[in-house]
Parts: sequence; C-alpha cells; structure tokens
Amino acid sequence: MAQNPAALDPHVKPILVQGGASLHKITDDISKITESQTPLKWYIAIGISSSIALILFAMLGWLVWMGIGVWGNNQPVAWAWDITNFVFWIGIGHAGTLISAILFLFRQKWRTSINRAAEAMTLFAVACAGIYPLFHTGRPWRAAYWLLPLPNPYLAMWPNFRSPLVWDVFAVSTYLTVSALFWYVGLIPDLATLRDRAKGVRQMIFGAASLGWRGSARMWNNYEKAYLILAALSTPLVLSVHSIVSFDFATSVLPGWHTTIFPPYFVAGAIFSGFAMVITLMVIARWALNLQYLITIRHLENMNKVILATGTIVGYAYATEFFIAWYSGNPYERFVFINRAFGPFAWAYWAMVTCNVVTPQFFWSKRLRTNVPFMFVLSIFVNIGMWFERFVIIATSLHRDFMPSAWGYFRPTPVDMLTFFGTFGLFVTLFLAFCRFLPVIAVSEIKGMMANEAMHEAMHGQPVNAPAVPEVLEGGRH
Amino acid sequence: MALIFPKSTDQILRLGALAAGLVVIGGAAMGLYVTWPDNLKTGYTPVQPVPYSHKLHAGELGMDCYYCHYTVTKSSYAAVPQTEVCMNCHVRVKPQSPRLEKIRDSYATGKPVEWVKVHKLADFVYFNHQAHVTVGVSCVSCHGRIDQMVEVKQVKPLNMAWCLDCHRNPAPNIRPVEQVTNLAWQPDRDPAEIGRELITAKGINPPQNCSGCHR
Amino acid sequence: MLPFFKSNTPVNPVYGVVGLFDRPEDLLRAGEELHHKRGYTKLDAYSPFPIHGIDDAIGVPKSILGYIVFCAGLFGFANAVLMVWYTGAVDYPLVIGGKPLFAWEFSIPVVFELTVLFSSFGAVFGMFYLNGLPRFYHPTMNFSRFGEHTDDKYLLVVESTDPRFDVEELQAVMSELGAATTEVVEA
Amino acid sequence: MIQITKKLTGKKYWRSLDQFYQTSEFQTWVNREFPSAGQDMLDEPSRRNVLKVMAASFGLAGLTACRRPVEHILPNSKGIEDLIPGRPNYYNTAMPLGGASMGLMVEVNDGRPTKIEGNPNHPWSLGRARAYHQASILQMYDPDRGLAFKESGNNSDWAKFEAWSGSVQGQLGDGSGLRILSEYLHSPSLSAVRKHALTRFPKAQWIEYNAVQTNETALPAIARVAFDKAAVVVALDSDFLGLDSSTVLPVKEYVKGRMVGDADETVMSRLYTVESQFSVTGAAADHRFRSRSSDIGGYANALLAAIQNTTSPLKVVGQTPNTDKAVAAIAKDLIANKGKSVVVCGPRQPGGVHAVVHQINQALGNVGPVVTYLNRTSEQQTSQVDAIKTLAGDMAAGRVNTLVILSYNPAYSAPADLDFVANLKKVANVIYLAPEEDETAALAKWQIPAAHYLESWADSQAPDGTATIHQPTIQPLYGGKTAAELVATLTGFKDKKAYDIVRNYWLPILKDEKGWRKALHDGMVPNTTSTAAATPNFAAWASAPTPAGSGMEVVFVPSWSTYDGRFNNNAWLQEVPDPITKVTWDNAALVSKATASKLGVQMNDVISIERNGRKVEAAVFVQPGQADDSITVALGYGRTRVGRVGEGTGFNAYAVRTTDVFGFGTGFTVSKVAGKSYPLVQTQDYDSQTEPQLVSFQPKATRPVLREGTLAEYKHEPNFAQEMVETPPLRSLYGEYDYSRGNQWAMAIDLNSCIGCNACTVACQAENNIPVVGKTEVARGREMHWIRIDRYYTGNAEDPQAVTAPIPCMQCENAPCENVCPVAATVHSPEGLNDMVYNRCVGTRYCSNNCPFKVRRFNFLAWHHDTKESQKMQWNPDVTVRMRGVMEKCTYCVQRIQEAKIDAKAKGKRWMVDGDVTPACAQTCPSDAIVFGNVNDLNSRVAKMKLSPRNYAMLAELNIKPRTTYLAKLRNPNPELEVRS
Repeated sequence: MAQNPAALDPHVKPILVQGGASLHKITDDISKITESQTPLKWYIAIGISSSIALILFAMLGWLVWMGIGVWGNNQPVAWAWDITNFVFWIGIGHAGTLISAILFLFRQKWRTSINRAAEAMTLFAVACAGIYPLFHTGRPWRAAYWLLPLPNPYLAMWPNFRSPLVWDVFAVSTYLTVSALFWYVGLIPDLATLRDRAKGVRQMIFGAASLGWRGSARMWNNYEKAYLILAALSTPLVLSVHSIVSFDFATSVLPGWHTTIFPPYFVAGAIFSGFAMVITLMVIARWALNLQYLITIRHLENMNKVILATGTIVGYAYATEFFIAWYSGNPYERFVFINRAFGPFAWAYWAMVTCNVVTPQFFWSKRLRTNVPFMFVLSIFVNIGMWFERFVIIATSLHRDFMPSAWGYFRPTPVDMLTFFGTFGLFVTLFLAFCRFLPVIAVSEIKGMMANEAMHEAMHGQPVNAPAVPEVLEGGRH
Repeated sequence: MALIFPKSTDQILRLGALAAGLVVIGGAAMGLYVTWPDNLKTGYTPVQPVPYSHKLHAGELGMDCYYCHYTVTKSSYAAVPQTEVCMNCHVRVKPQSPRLEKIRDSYATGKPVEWVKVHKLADFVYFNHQAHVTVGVSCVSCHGRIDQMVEVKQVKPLNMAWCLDCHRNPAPNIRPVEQVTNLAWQPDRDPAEIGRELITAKGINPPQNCSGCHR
Repeated sequence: MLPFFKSNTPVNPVYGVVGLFDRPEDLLRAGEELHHKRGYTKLDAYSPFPIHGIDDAIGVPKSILGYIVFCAGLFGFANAVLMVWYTGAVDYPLVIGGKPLFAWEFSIPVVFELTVLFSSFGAVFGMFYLNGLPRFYHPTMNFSRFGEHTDDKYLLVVESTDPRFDVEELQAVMSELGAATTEVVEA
Repeated sequence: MIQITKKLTGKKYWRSLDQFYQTSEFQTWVNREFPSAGQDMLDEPSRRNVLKVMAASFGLAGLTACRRPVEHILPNSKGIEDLIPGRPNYYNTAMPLGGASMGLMVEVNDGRPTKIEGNPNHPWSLGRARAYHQASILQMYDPDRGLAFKESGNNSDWAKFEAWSGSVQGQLGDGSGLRILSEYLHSPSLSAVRKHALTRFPKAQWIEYNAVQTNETALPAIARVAFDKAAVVVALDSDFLGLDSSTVLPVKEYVKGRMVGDADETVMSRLYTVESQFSVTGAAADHRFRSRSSDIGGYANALLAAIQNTTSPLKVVGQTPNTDKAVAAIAKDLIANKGKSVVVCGPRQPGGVHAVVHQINQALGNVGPVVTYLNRTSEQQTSQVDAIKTLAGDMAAGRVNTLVILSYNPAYSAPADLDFVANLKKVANVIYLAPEEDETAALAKWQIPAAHYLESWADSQAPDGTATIHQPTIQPLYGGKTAAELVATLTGFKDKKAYDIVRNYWLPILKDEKGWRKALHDGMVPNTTSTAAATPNFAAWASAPTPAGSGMEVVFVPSWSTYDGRFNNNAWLQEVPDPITKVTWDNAALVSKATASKLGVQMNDVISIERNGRKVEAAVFVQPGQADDSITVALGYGRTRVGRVGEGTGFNAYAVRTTDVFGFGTGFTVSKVAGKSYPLVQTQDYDSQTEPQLVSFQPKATRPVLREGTLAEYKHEPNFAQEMVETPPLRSLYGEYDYSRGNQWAMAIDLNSCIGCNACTVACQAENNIPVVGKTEVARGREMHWIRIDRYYTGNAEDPQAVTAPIPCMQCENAPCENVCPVAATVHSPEGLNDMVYNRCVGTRYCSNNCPFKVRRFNFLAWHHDTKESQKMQWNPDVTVRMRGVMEKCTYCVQRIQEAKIDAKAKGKRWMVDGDVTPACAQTCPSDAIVFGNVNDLNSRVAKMKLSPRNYAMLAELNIKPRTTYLAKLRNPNPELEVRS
C-alpha cells in the first residue's frame, strides 16, 4: 500500500490524498455531475426510457379497463408473469440495502462508492415491484383499500392476517419506507454540500431538501448513531422481506411451492440478482460519469465475488430441491420436479440453470472477474436467469399439480410482455433522473473515510491497517 | 455565503405545519362524519306518486302492517300491495278524492302505480323479511316509527356493520311475535330481558357468517 | 420548551465567534484548547464529515437516540400484536381455514415488520428532533464563509451564551492555532 | 362444411379479446351491447327483475356506498292467484325429445321460468333430468331464436296465415299434393289432429322422421328393458346409458342393479359392451370390446350360435386379442343367468341385428322377466328412413305441392342422398314450423314461429304411453304456435287454439275439471301407461345382417351438446364437454391411434371423408379405445344458418350421411387434407397433443385420486380404497374446530354410479348463473363450470378403461384457500360451508393457486357483459351475478340451504333432514351418484354412505378434511376374461 505524503509533514500543506484527489476534487467531481450542462445523451436516454414507461401505464390502463383476461393467466395458472415480475423486481431491490446496511455493519469500506446508487436502485426496483401485487387483482382500488387494516364503518371487516399476501403488504411497504428513509438520511449532508455550492433557485431547493443541515459535531453525533441503527434495522429487514415473499409459496400446499428451503434460497437468489443489476448499472454509470477512479475495478470484482458465491448457493438449492423431492417419496412432489426438468416448461428450467448456475462459474477466473465488458454481459445473463427462476417456480408448479384433470398450460399475451417491458422503462427513467439531479456517490462518507485515515496517520504517525483509502484511490491511477 | 432563508422562515414553517396539521385532522374528521353510515344513508325521503300517509293509515286508523304488506311472513320481499288492496276500502271511502286519481287509474287500466323504493340494499345482500318477522324482530327495528311518518323516510343506515350489531346481540330487538307490528310496543320491563328469554326459548341464533346474507 | 419551537429572537445580538480552519487536526487542537484548557462549554465544530475524536475534544455528550428508537420499536411491536389480535379475535371473529382466531405463529411476520418500521421512524425522526431539524435559519449562516465547511473547510463556533465568552481571547486563540480567519457573527 | 379459415371464432357471441384487436369484430360487439330484439319482448315485471340482477353486478363494482338511482316498485294492479312476490312457483310439464317424453318440474320466479328439474312422480324421470332438459330453458330465452311470421321472406302474421290456409283449401282438394312431415308422433292431441287431417284429406300423407334414431324411434316396437332385473347385460353397439334414450329411467334402473348389499353380500350386475366408439356405457362396462359397428352383427350371431351350440353364419371380427374366447365367456355367463340377463343393441344397428338379439333374449328366457315390448305410439308402418325416402321421391317427382314441416330442420338433417334442399324448391307451398331461423326456414314459403314446450299447451307420451299435458310457464316470447295449432288451422280442425285442442282432447278422458287440474298438477294423465305388446316383426324392417363391408367405416352418433343440431345455438350445451373426449364447441372425427397412423394424421389435422362424391372435412381427434378402421362423427354441427353461438362450430356430418349408411357404413374414402389443421379445444388434457401418456392416463399407483377395484377385491378387502394411500396420523399445528353439533353439510359421490353424463354440470350452470366463456377462452383454460366431470383412462392407450367423477368444491374443513385470502373473502361457516363472498373478493386468485382440486373459477373478463336481456330472465334471483375480477366456486347451493333453513325456522324447526335441502347437481343426477345432506343426522343417506368401507377423501393426506368424499368404483369382471387395469 502506498505511503501517505501527508504523513511526512502534516503541518505544512493541507492534506492531499493520493492520485491528486483532494477532498475538494471529490466534492467537485461529484457535484459537477448535477451542476454542469445536461448532456444531450442524457436527454436521448431518458426520452427513450420514459416512452417505454408510458407503454407500462397504457398496459395497466387497459388491464384495469378490461380485466385480468388481457393477460395469459388462467386456471390452473392463476399467477404467472405478474407475480414472477413482482418477485423479480423485489429481488433486484435487495442488493442496495444489503450493500448499504450489511456491508456497513461489517465495516466493508469498499461499499462507500457504490452504496448511494445501489440504494437508489433498490427504491426504484421496489417501486416497479409494487405495481404487480396491486394491479394483478384487476381492480387495484379495491386491493389498495382492503388489504390495509383501515377501519371500514360500512363492512366492519379487516384483512386476514393469516394470509401471506397481507404479510407481503406489510413487508414490502415497510421495506420501501425504511429504504427510502435510509437513503434520504444518507443524502442530507451531500444535499447540504450541493446547497452551499449552488445559487438561486437550485440553492433554495437544496436548502429546503437538506433541512438546514450544518454538519456540526453535535449533529454528526446523532447522525452517525441514527445511521448505524438504521443499518442494524435494515439488515434483518432485508432478510425478512424476501423470506416473507417466499412464504407466499412456502406456506401453500402446492407441491413445488410447499418447501422449507425457500426463505434462505430466495434471499440468496435476491442478493444474486441484485448484485447482478448493480454491476449492470455501475458499469454503465462509471463509464458515463467518468467515475472510474471512485468505482474501481476492485469494487466490481468484489461484487462479482458475491455473485459467484450466491450463484453457487442458488445452484446448490436447485440440487437440494431435487434430492428432497426424490427423498420425500411424495409422488406429487416428485412429479413436479420431473415435470420441471422434462415437462412442457423444460426450456425455461434449463435456461434458468444455465444462466444462474453455469455462467457465474466463470468468475472463478480473476481475469474474467476483472474484465468489465465480460462482467457486464454476464450480469445480464444472471438477471435473465433469475427471472426464469421465479417463472419456473410459479408457472411450472401451478400448471400441473395434484389433479391431472385440472392441468393446463400458460402462454403469455402481448399485454403480459409489454407490461413487463414497461417496468424497465420506469426503472431506467427513475435511475437516470437520480443520476442527473442527486449525488450518485456518498460524498461526505468518502471524504470522511479518506481524511480520517489520513488524519489518523498525520496525528499518530502509525501505519493504517485498513486498506480502505488506497482502495478508493486506486482508481486514481487508472 | 448569503442567507438562503430569512430569520422568520422557521417560525412561519412551524406555524404553517401546525395549521396544515389541524386542517388535515379537521378535514378527515369532517369527511368521516359526512360519510358515516348513520349520516350518509339515512334521511332518504322520496316523493311518492300517491300521497299515501302511513301516519294516517297505520297510526291514526291503526291498520295492521300485515294488512297491506301481507307477504312479510311468507317471503323475503315485503311486497307493496296491489292496487286492489287499496281499492278494497277506497271504493267506498273517498271514492272521488282527486289524490286517489292514480290508484283508480291503475285499478281501471291494470297499469301498476310507480311507487318509489325507499329502503334499498345492495343486490348481493339477501335480506329476508320472513326470517326476521317470524322470530319477532319488529318492523320498527329497521324502519323506525313508520306509523308516525306522513312520508316514509329511511331512519336506519342499513349497512353491514349495523346489521351485524343486531346479529351479534339480538336481544334488544326480539319481541313476542304478536307484537312485531306494534311499533309503539312498551313492555313493562326491560325489552332486552324479554328478548333474552325468547332467544333461549326459540333457540334464536342469527348467522354471523358471510353466507347468511351473501349468496 | 421543545427545541423545535425554540424562538430565534436573540437574547443578545452577538451569536458567537466562528473560526475557519483548513485542516481537521487544527480544529481538533483548537477545540481541545478551548474546551479542556480554557473551560469553554458552548462550542461546536462544523466539518464536511464526522471527525473522529471531536466529541471528546469539545465535549459533545453521547447521543441518546438509542433509547428513543427502543421506545418507538416497543410501541410498534405492541401496536402490531394488538391490531392482529383485536381485528382477528375480537372485532369480527371468523373461522378461517380451521386456524385459531389469534395465534403467535401467523402474527410474527406482521409484528416484526411493524416493529422495524416504527423503530426506523424513531431513528430518523428522533435524529431530526435531537438535531433540531428542519431548521432553515441559523446564526452561523451569517458567517461570511459559511458553506465551505461542507466542502473541505472546518469551523469552530463558540456561542456568546458561554459564561466565559470573550471575543478577543477566542479570536486570538483560534488564529494562533491555525484558523485561516475568525469572525464574530450576530444572531 | 367446416370453415378452417375462421379458427377460434367458434363463439363470436361471447366476448373474446380478438374482438377488441379487430375493429370489425369490435363493431359487432358494440352492436350486440345494445340489443334490440331482446328487450322489446320483455314484459314489465320481468324487465324489473332483469334490472335488479343487472344492478347486482353494478353493486359488485364497489358502488355500494353511493346512493343508487331512484328505483321503482311496481306492484301488480290486481292480485294473481297463489303468486307471492319473491317465492317461486313450480309447474309440472314434459319435454319431448327423441320420441320420448320426460316429465319435468319447472321453477318459475315472478313469471320467469328459471330452472328445470325432473318430475318425481313421472315414471321415466323419477325427479331427475338430463343435460338436454336442463339446458332447454336457455333455448327458450335464446335471443337468436327471435323469429317472426314470414311469407316468402316478408314479415307476416298468424291472421294472414289463417286467411291463406282458408284460401288454399280448394287447391288442396283430396290432399294428394299434401304432405305433413313431423317427428315421431307421441302426442295424443296431435294424433287426433292427424286423424282429422287424414280424413279431411284422404290422399294426404303424414310422414314421421327423426334425424337421430333412438330406441323409441328406430324399431317397430320399443324394447322395454328392466336393467335392474338383469344380472348380466350385454350391450352391442348400444349406448343405453347415454344417448340411445333421452329419458333417465334406463340409467336409474341400471344403477339400481349395480350395487346391492354390503361387503360380502354385495351383488352386482355385470356389463359387457362391444362398440366402435367409446361411449359412456363403455366407460361403465366391466368388459369393453372394440369392434367396428359393422361387425356387431357378427358378434350377435356368434353369441346366438354359442348359446344355441350351433355355428355362426358370420365369423366374429373384433379387435380384442381374445375375441372368440370373449364370446364364449359371455355366452357362458348369459346361460348361467337365464331369465335374469339381457342382450341389447343400439338403434343404430339394422333391424336384422335386433332380430338376432331378440332371438338371444328369447333363447335365454329373458323376454318377459327382463325384456318386454311396448307398442309404438306412432302409427307409421315403415321405418322412418323408408318413409322420408318416399317423401323425397314424391317431392322430386313434383307430386307434392304443399308440405307442412313440423319436424326439426330437414333441409339440414335429412339424409344427404335425398337432396332435400333441391326438392324443397320443387314444392310450391312449404309451411315450416320453425324453432329458429334455420336452413329450412330459408326455403319455406311460410315461416311459422314454433312455440317452445315451456311456452305452450301440448301433450306428449313417454315410451310406455304415459301421457303428460304440457302447461305453459310463460307467454310465447315470439308468439310461437304449436304443431297442433298449425295443422288444425290448415285442415280446419274444430279447435284452433292450442289450449282448446289439448283441453278438449283430454277433458272427456279426465271426466271433469277436477281430473284435468289433477293431471296438470301431477304432470301425468292417469291410466295412460300401456301394457306389453306382442313381439314385433323386426325382419319386416330390414333384411338379415349381411357380412360387413371391409374398409374404413364411419359411424354417425348424436352429439352430447347439440343432439341432432337443434341445440347448436345453446351456449350451455356447446360449452359442456363431451363426456369422453372432453372436446367442447366442436365435433370431431374420432379415430383410434392405429387408424390415425394408418391415415398419417394426428390431433387437429383435417381429414376429408368422401363417399359417392359427397364430402366433408373434419378435424381429427385420436380417441383411446376407438375401434380401428372406424371413424365416429357426431351429428349436429356445421350449421350454415344458425345463431351467434352455433356459428362456425364443428363440421356437418349430415353431408355424407345417406340413407344407405344412415347409422353407419363402409365404403368411405378418407384422406388427409394437407396443410390444413383445426384447433380442437378440450376442458381436460389441454395439451394432450404433447404428452397423451402423461396427461390423460392416471398413474394409478402414484395418483389415486379416483380409486377403483373389483368386486372380488372388495369382498376380500372392503377397505381397499382407504388403504390405497398410506395416511399418517394427521395433526394440525393448532387444535381442530368442533363440527359435531348442529347441521353439518356434506356430500358423498359414488363413483360406482356416476356415468359422466354432464347433467350435474348443466344443472349447476342453470342454478347458479354461471357464465359461458366460449371456445377462445376455454382454449386458454378459463371455463367456469363449478362442477366439472373428470375422466381418467386406465390401462393401455389402445384399449383403456375409463372412469368418470364429478368434482365440485370439496368444502374442506381446513380449507387451504381460506388461509391465503388476504381480505377474508372466503371463510368458514359454522355449518361447515366454505363461504365465498363475491362482494368482498379483490381477485388475487391466491385461493385458486392453493386449491388442491383447482375447482375455483375466476372471472378473468366480464363474461356476463354480453348476456342478452332475454337470457338474463333465466337468471336465478337468489344467486348474485359475479362481475369480472371475482373468484367463484361451488357453494353447495347455499341459496337453497338458506331458503330451506328460513322456512324451517318459521315452523320452529332447526334440525335439517334428508329432503329438506338438495343442491342442483344432486337433484338432477340421473344415476343418483351425488348425495347431499346433514352429516350429523346419522339417519341421512350421506352419513350412511360415509360409513361405507368404499368411502374415501381425495388428498386426505393434506389434512384438509374435505366435506365431499367419494365412494370407490367397483367393477365386476368375469374371472374367465383377463382383468385389464
């Protein structure tokens, strides 16, 4: 690790950090993204994505007007793409909280450069996810009202707290709220920074948004406490959310759904897909915003390691499912898995296995792990694979269950496809807006980390054991 | 750096927030009050084609409800009587009254009189008069003192929660069957007590499950 | 009186003295000097990021946020249990799937989620409360170079309400300990 | 002719999404949203009810909290005798079909007939009804039936016709140019009119013709078989449980003989069938042998020979490896049961075969104890085919100037070689009593709307002559006339009004008004049942059986949905699947696997069936158990002039059905039509094309959802059914609820009785306002039937056995569906019902996912949006009409339970016993398979059945505690023949 020149003579010059990245440079670089003239490519991008998002709203309107029949859902496959997409997006959402909360608790300093964007991604993913449970009833106005425990003077009826769907409502809304708070709390000091650099209306806006943050020691004191507690709360929360989502299936009687392995398996899968999506976005973002020296190869590599690990866990879960199905001796259970692998939906199953279990194995090789174009492609494969995992679990279990007489098949309609396509439009639109108007990297956190390390040396002259600073700065040399 | 917000901002904001809070709470309260079943659903008093006065017939003349609404003990509907029934008396009583014009026409032409429905339930609710009247639930429990109304008016909300109140605790509304149409019934002791006795005697047990009313 | 409703109208036209430092360790030294050696109590230090050790340096007490969060969490927990039990077993008892009207087993998810939700409300709004946010006007904002401290500068503020408040001494000490500039800000 | 081009437009009538993607379709939909004809004929009170029901769906739309618009109450001006608003009235009447009259009881709500049940007093109904009878009510309300009086295409009226018929009297002269074509005559009053007509016009001729031949119409005498008295039944190409009789009695009697006594004492009849197509009788059989219909004669002779120990003039041709062994074994069995066995053969078979069968029965001494012969009510001396052949000849020769058509649509259903369409054009005056604007009506000079049997005064006789007077339950919706009225007017009969004709015929017989009223009330005229008749002379009707022609054979059978085509526009029947193939909305060419590969075709390919230049193209359906080299095609599809429902459904088999191959025949050239395919739609085995083995064959060992065993197994181990699945002691995480007190509703279904006849499905549809979704949506798997009939094959794919079972909601005590509903829209009632609350449902469909039986149905679209006003009149006012986005399912007919309880309560009674409540399915079940009652009443039938060792609960291992349980099926195979399974 590199020597810190500041340590040589702390009293002469202001602390400089390596790679010429001073605190001011970092503030400047990140703030400039929001301050500089909006680039044309951004307009083009958001133009495309928002028009795709419009397709989503058109499709939802059509759905509400006509009924669920415009989708391919049927008896017995009463849930299909709707819930598949719901679980898919929720899963994506998990990486953000994981990075910002769990890695924070584990003092994984490398998280700092990516947590802000990852959290934003979480919010937008959960927003996309939320659409599906609400609209898959065909009459959202009812679902919205009756699934919440609101007193109703006319009916005197309440939700049924035995139903995993009600658990979902609580889990997802809690998750959305807490993630949003966590994200905003993290933003406050940076908003203040922007405020203090801005003029006129911008200044007013950021002034209001930062709530008059002054960054005084007493504030920081409470602030750090709050952040720590939020991290501590989000960690079990993020685990609980996907566990509860998995309860939708695990608590049913349906062979292929009724499995105790689901909670851990779903959480692993969620992290898996989440990190893949973070990679996808970060690879683009760091290139588009020239932040290679902040979001370094090391960051990406670490995430790829996580992908490798969780991917393998997921693969292990697939194997276990089969073993248990065979071992249980339950004919219905056995059939479901034989049917998954060799039935009418076998293509989906093998697509899933290929994308989720086989492709991540490439990451054993450091060369591939650190190869940006490769990881980009692979991360997309993983996302496809994880979508198929949800589809396989939902559709193939439903289409052939206990009574052979009630077996069916599922074919998506154009509306199914366009609706799903549209959610990507919404997601990207929101993310582009975020990149444009808010600091994509937690400025004060990075500065704090760098400076405190440097200062630590400066004052006590001891070598710093935490590798954080050089890690962050490594990019500077690239 | 120049100040962004003047000194007074925070004061104003706090007061503003306070005011907003009060408005929201007040609005919510008002909205709840207005939409509350007892206020929203009651008081409906449409004008009937024929100025028939229950006050006169049921109250002053003391006609029994069963005389006209003779189906209540046999059927789910409390049928509005056929014109015939009116004419039973009105061939002799006030045969020329202009207010009975429509009745006479209907009797002559066979065209029904278009009475306006006052007490409406959603069509997925299967209320059954027979079931209630025959166990001693009085007309007054749901329709109020009809015998004091010149124009019939809805006085009870008739919403599900309201139905449930009685289905959960029927005692106050159960009376001897022969007293069902006696809207002015005043027992010498606590009616609920009498209700309880009847309930045990007849084994009355109103359904609280959904299919009791929704089919 | 809640800090939220604390009046802005100053008792004393002078709010305090602000010194601007370029380096965190200077700030630390100045803070220690004023607080520990000279016994100033009403000081505060503004920095772009939380500086390790500043709390001891200028005597910032330990945050009580934890207790607030605990209470909030407890509140959420109690509410959730009450809600599940009341709606299911008291207000409209319905036999559903042969399951009891209330049971811990199926209450756990909702109870857990609400506990977490209320706890995090406690954490965030508690922090706002303790920091007196939102607060859009603050006297230090009158400091001519206010705002640089959210980039790479550091401020040390001593309030005029401090019993040992003495403008000359403060300015002298700060400049001597490396303050780039010091200034008296009015309330 | 089939139209391949319009693929899934089978049901243009109901909304399908194509209608929104294609503007033209959309237009037609819009037009249909504002129907004209429908509303105009609504009389005031029924319009009110219609509005009421429509309001229900609005109410469900969540508008309940708003003030609804002003509603009016319109009491009758004058009281109506025994009409209590909100109370249904019941009238006894009868429905004539296939030459037999079935006594029915019609429920009438506020002047609208809404539901049909069997008449318990009627000997051929015994309180049960078949799907046709159940659905006939929809026929009456069919808006497409809305037809008018027409004279050569111009609107006209009855008065004009009366005037016209007066004017042609002279022209008719002695009636040498007058022909009257009716169906098999079993209406006494019409016969009286006939007698008058033939005296008034001595040279006139009255011809009887039914496109579909039944036991009643096919032969000089009707064989009345008491199946309950037969220990051994041999059915040669006979579907006596299915479509060979339109009455319920044979089923009832057969089932009676099927299961007598318990355990060791159990006695059971044995049924052998030899048939070409897989009929429901074949499914019920203990031994089923495949054979072309053409070879049945061989079988009959072989049997006769074996019984008389002579050698058969014809060799046996069959497709079971051990055919001869089989014949020997059957013969042995028959001889062992002399006097208590019977051999029957289907009406499709020539008279000669019937003669042989008669000889067998005589030889066995079954004639008398088991078989008796009944006189035909018709006086037609020749067979119907000969009769209509003669008629066609006369028409062709121009000997006919006036033809009165009272029978069903001959232009469509007459044998193809008679060129009826061409010949009709040669007749100056064609007077057609039109049930709808059909093919024949297009060619008629006079189109006279026919009154539906529910609208009119008439009468009809059961096969044994038991007469029923039809009383109208509603004014004719289209001013229809009865056959008697029409002929009476044309021939100057003394009475002209239907009422007078019927009443004046019967009053003398019934003595007085009292007798008349009693006959109406009972739905039967006393002492009209005829006694046994002399053995008929079969040979007179057909030559002795000749050696069967070789080559591909085609067999024409009636359709379970459209019968002979008359129900083609009936949505309920169109959507109810064929009991064996499970195909809906179409007919198909059923071929065996071997034949399919021989023809080089597979499912949904199109083949052309050709004979003497006549040709039809049909979609192929590969049917397990079908005889090789035999193609079964159902009649009654491919109509060219029909309402919106029937349009574009199936293909017209009449096109190749000629007089010489009327029932079946060979000499057809069958070839694949290259590049053409036609998607058939099934309600079961959706993708059987992909994996027939996996899907349609129940892996018996691993999936014992339907359980069956042999009588021997049962005697040896009565509990075999329960022991098929090893159920560990089931414990719930929580305590169980106590259902030991009060009324507890439950159902028991005896698989041993169920013949899979669809009656329950249609009855349920009628009772519960269940929508029809159409071919497109069925293809997507969205049919709405609350009680479906499962059909499983066992054994090998070439020659399997089949078992059928009705599957309603099982009303599980620990219902998985209830737990997962987020809004408590499906909860449990104290009486053990799994309540479904439509107005609470938000439509997550989670309950359906968690239902192990998949009996829940979801309103994916607003199915009822284009239900016509007239059809809304049929709706049951006691059942909510569900809007889109709402889940629904079998409720055990909770509306009936509640009504019954309220009535009982008014009488101070709370304990319900058998007979107090009967759901629609149990009420109509012709085979008594479905039994419902209060299981806490130990005297109830259901409680007794649940004590049977055969009783088992499907998927009990899930600890869901279904209230509906099943009694395992038993077969009684002949030990001498190998048992297939």
